[in-house]
Amino acid sequence: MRKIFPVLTVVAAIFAFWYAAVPFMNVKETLTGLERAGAVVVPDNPIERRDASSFGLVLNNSFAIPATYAQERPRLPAPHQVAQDLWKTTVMKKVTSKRSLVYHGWITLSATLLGFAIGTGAGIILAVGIVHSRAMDMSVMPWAIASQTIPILAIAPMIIVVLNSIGIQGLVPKAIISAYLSFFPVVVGMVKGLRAPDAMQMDLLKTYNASDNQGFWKLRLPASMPYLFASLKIGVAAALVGAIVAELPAGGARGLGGRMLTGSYYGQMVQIWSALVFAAVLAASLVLLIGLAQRRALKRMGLT
Amino acid sequence: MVPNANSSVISAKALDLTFQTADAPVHALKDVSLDIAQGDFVSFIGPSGCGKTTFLRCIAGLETPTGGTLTVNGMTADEARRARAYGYVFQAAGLYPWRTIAGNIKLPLEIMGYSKADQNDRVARVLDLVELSDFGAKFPWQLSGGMQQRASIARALAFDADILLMDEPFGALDEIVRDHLNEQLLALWTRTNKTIAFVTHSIPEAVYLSTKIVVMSPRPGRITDVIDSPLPKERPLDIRDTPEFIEIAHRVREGLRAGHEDD
Amino acid sequence: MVPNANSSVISAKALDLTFQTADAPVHALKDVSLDIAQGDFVSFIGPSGCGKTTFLRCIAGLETPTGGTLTVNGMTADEARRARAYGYVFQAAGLYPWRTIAGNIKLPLEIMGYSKADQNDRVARVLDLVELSDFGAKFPWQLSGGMQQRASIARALAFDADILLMDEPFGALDEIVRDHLNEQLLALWTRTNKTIAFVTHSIPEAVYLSTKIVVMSPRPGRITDVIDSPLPKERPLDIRDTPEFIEIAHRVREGLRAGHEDD
Amino acid sequence: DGHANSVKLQLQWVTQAQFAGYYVAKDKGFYEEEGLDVTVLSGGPDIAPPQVLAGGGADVMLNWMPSALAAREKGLPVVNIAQPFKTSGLMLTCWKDTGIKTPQDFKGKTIGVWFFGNEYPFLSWMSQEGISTDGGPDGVTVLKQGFNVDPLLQRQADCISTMTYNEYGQVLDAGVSEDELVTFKYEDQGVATLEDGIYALEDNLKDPAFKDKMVRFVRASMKGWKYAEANPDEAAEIVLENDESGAQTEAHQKRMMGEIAKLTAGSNGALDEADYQRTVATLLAGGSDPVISKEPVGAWTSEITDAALK
Amino acid sequence: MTLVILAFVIWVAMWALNTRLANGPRANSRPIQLLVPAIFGLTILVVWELLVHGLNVPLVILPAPSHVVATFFNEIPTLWLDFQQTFIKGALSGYVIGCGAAFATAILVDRYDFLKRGLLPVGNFVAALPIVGTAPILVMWFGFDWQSKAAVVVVMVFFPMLVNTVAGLQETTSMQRDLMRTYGAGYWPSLTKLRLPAAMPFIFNGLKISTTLALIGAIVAEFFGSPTMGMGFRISTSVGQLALDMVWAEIVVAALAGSAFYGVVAMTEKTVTFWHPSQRK
Ligand SMILES: Nc1ncnc2c1ncn2[C@@H]1O[C@H](COP(=O)(O)OP(=O)(O)OP(=O)(O)O)[C@@H](O)[C@H]1O
Ligand SMILES: Nc1ncnc2c1ncn2[C@@H]1O[C@H](COP(=O)(O)OP(=O)(O)OP(=O)(O)O)[C@@H](O)[C@H]1O
Ligand SMILES: Cc1ncc(C[n+]2csc(CCO)c2C)c(N)n1
Ligand SMILES: [Mg+2]
Ligand SMILES: [Mg+2]
Repeated sequence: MRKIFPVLTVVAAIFAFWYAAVPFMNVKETLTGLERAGAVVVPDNPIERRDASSFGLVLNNSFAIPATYAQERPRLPAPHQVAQDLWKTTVMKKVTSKRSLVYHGWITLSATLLGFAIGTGAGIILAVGIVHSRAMDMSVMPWAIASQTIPILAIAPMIIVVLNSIGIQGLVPKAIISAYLSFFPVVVGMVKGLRAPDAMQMDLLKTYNASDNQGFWKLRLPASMPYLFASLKIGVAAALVGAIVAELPAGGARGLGGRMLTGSYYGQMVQIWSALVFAAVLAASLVLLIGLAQRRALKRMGLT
Repeated sequence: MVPNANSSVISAKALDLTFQTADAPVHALKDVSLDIAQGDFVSFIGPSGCGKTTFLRCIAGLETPTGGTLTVNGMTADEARRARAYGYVFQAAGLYPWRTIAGNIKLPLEIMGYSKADQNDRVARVLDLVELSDFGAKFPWQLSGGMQQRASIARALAFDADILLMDEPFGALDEIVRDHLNEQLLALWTRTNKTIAFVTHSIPEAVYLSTKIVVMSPRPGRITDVIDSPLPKERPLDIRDTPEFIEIAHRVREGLRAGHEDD
Repeated sequence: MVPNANSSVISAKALDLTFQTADAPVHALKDVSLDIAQGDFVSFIGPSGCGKTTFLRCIAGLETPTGGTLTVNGMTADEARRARAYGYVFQAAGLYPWRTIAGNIKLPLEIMGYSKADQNDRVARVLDLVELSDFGAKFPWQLSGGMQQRASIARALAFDADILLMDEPFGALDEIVRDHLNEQLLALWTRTNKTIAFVTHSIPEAVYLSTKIVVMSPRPGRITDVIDSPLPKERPLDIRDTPEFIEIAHRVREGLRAGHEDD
Repeated sequence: DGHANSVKLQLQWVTQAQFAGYYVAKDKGFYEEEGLDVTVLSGGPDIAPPQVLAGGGADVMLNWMPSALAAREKGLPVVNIAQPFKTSGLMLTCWKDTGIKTPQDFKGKTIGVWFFGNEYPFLSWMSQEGISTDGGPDGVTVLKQGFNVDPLLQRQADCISTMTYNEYGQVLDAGVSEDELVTFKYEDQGVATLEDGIYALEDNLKDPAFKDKMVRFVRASMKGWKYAEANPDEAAEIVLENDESGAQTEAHQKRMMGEIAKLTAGSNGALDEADYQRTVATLLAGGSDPVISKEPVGAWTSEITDAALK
Repeated sequence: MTLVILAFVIWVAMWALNTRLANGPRANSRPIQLLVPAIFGLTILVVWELLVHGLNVPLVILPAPSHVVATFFNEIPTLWLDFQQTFIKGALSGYVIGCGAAFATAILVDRYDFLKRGLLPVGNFVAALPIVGTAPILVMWFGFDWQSKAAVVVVMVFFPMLVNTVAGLQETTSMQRDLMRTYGAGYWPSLTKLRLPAAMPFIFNGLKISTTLALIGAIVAEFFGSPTMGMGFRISTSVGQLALDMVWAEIVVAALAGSAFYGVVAMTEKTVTFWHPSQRK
């Protein structure tokens, strides 16, 4: 309760603000629609209204406020409109239906999970290489950082095409783009983690004349676990973003990214909003799940 | 101090060590010669930065001297390290937090390839030795600082090394706990007849424990005094209020102050 | 130990403090009564966790007792804190790394609104007092631990507080440096006639410095002995090898051990 | 072997009735009758079909001729092998109340344009009208239009690009009546360029087996188109079944099919050379930075349609 | 084929060279630390060049680096225009507004524990919103010009900056806070003299993370509507025109600008947090 109450308050405040903002955001289109239907609105000219302030428009046409909450193409959908759409596209549709968000969510999720697995694996391997080889550390690390300044959306289509041309299609290209985003936090975290043992812990092994291999399995790897989990949380959220980005050029407009795209293509703002909310919930659940795994694993390791 | 190859377990001759650092080289050890015989309990005392740790690390083969010779069990220090000739106890317990106390003590045994059964035997034996038998399944953070330090000593005792190198093992503990551990360490030393090299900051601790007290002084790190203790092997804590004890302590303090005044 | 409102700078009566923690409440102070007179140098000694720090924090108004009364300079502890009645020195120097030594000493002066000129005067004066005049422009990490600790004492002296509260200020330093700082602290105390409450783990330190030694014992934290020192105000370091000194030290040790055996 | 009979077709947009002919041909078994195994790959705003073709991800693509000719100049020799769309559906849709009546009234207005190679007909039109496209009171301010009609509805732009069969309908669906709008069809302005042609790589066309495959593909596709023209509602249903996004609605696709049928009506699949010449002329005239700098050679062939229509 | 083999040989040779340099006696000197990554980067370019020619990769899929470099120098005026539009107007203004707002919010959040416990979990949720969904909405709200790009950047950098600053403001040890209490110091002296300076390393961490986010955000937002200039505009339209050399030239600009931006912030960090152990040697 102590934890949930402030969150609920903030959420309530956000909703209140959101509801309050809806009339101002939607008033212009609403008035145009009402005017078409025969209502008298001030001013009665859409161009004047375009240049007028939303605030004045709402004040002068307060009768239109209810209608701002029921627009079909709102600039800002009201929370209940998003909730209704979410309800309609998750609970009311069969999960196998192409109109079900769960169906699209699963498509995105499968690419995310595969990409996350690839990214994490690659990240760990790279980190091990960096920690064990000075040459790799010095050559690769600066470029790994630079690689993150490249806008992924710009090269995603190229990646898809290049993979396509060597016969890789479907889930894998999306997963690779998703992996591209998730590997970086894992590399950074794991390099830090594998280097976490202090000089004394390393010296202890030296007094036992332990091999590098033993040092890795008995010291570096366990010591890196807290870092690994922390970066997995960042990585999984990044993997989801990657999968969604990859869905734009992947064709077929499937998945949550596809929903956002077609929503934007057909001006279905509500559809974008519900896909957004669904994606955020998905991300939060994935992070939560990793958090749970973290708690269990670290507890079993005696680290808490 | 005539070197005697037969009885000397550790023998340093004209040892020199200079660290190359970014700005100026640091002369950490200068012309250090010392012989430690089988069964000795040698304490190193001196102000911070005088090279106590560095000397211990040279013996352990963790640091390579830039001059002089050093033999441990008749080998070079590095060979001795590879032969696992010693157990090393650090200032902080340095137990791995993801292993239980028993698991921590097993660590060197796993690395050295002892059989599973042997590992368990040994863990049980050394846990008993440091009076932690009931705590094998606990994680380090569930124990007090003193208990952790005892576990780390057990870890160094678990395999068959005749030499015990201890770098301020009780530095982080409070005086009462420290007294208690000192008593136990003495008992253990009497029972096992190991050779112990022990670094400390505390004059009473050095005097109470040692058969030989090595006073060092800094810039460059060197030995300024070696005091052979006339105290008997059996030492109750009360011995610290005896005139002999106070006399030796006084001599150590004088030695320290002399070294310090060089600054 | 009859309370005397006129000469008592700090006066605690039947002080009680229980921490509410997640599992069980911790009874940190139980029925603690003590009077400290103007110009006293009082040391608190006792095993870890006996409530030394807690008691000092109560005096400083950083902790609120759950029972009993406490007056500082005739006010409540919290009023005294707001009136800036004392300077507090922590175990670690705790200098802000982004300020120079002079800047660190200026910190309380800035907060208390001293004029710029006054600030500089005072900084110069206390730097001189702790023999750090040449280091005002250095950053903390450029100084040794002992110098940092001296700077933190200077910081507590910079403004006009008659009381100095010190919580193991030399705990992290090596024995030689510590001896030196003890000497300086005594000199400072003689010169300024401040009232000092001083927490320590070290028996020699307590005996060497104090006019009054308060022995505490844990679970629950309480005072088990209060020893008034017969040593003269002038104390060379050598005084520690005198029989009087050893006698008091012995009494403190006995007091400590007695408290410890309750476990 | 199977490879000789498999065709991958890359569309230039998401699944919609704009591509009904191909979905119908597949669904009705017209491809199968020709012994072909056709995969239809849907596109989207981030997919450049020529790139897919170059990468070998598809055998044929649909494309607007400006973009195809640009690819040709960039060294990717694509060839138009059939032109199922006779007429262009591209137009500008403007609010009437902005006072725009003729293209000259664009001056000082803000206009949304699709880029991605489709801006050239617009630029060429504006240069013919003598209107600068760098903003200012005497020029137009050009926006790179996203994928929807909101800029018009929300009056961020005075005019936007629409297709007769899609975006224009979306504007009307938003409650706007046709009286409130003014439209300029590129076709009417004489700057129309050919849309939705079928293109293959020149090198592949040297292979007789591939050529034969294309002949069969075009023949079956045209059969699909003609079927779709005749049965628009059924065609729309077929498109809906093939939509993987689940975003399309029946009403919208049926109307789209109706409009598409008007554009394909005049074509039997063969490219009309006059239309081609007009497209090239428009593009060569295009502003300061023309999409193609010289008359293309070999950019189209009638061989395939000739054989298919025999 | 020979080119491919040559590429392979060069790769192996570079790796051998770098291994020697990295394990050599002067490995910690500044020149070597710059040389090793430079050799690595150069090798990648050479291998890329050789493979593109050796495998006859079509220009419209992957241009050779030499080609990109040529385009880069030929198109400097255009690139400069795009850079101003996207980086100066979009990314930088959004960065300043976003980080500034996050900073102010962090101070507030830090003051009121209730806000902290309420806002941070919600913030983490909002931070997970993918840009692909938010960009079209913000373009619709704020128009086609740089304002909407700045808005996207604000949304992207706000929460990382907020979380870092809040964490930083809590970074003080209880001893440091107690010291302020012994001086009877109020909220503002504690904030300006203790908590803000102590938070600086964290604040800079947030600022550094935000640099790359800002650039990526501004570029990607242009995919969803823009005036006829800007790096994202150029990238998306050039893909349509198969001008891949131009696309890569813009990517080079993005990488250079991003690295430089990061570098400037990192350098500022060095001077501001000179006192932090990670900055000393
Ligand atoms: N790896 C190193 N590189 C450079 N200088 C070093 C290194 N290790 C130690 N030193 C320096 O060598 C000198 C001796 O250090 P050492 O740690 O042996 O002192 P010590 O007597 O153990 O001190 P303490 O009581 O503080 O532990 C010091 O001046 C120290 O700064
Ligand atoms: N804020 C707190 N909350 C709960 N328990 C506390 C708190 N502060 C101290 N304690 C407990 O109160 C008891 C007394 O603590 P205190 O720090 O005063 O001991 P101390 O004598 O200063 O010990 P040390 O010598 O280790 O510094 C201990 O058991 C400690 O765990
Ligand atoms: C980014 C982008 N913009 C425009 C087109 C041109 N185009 C071809 S089909 C079609 C759909 C019409 O409803 C449109 C707009 C494209 N291919 N990609
Ligand atoms: Mg040391
Ligand atoms: Mg304490």
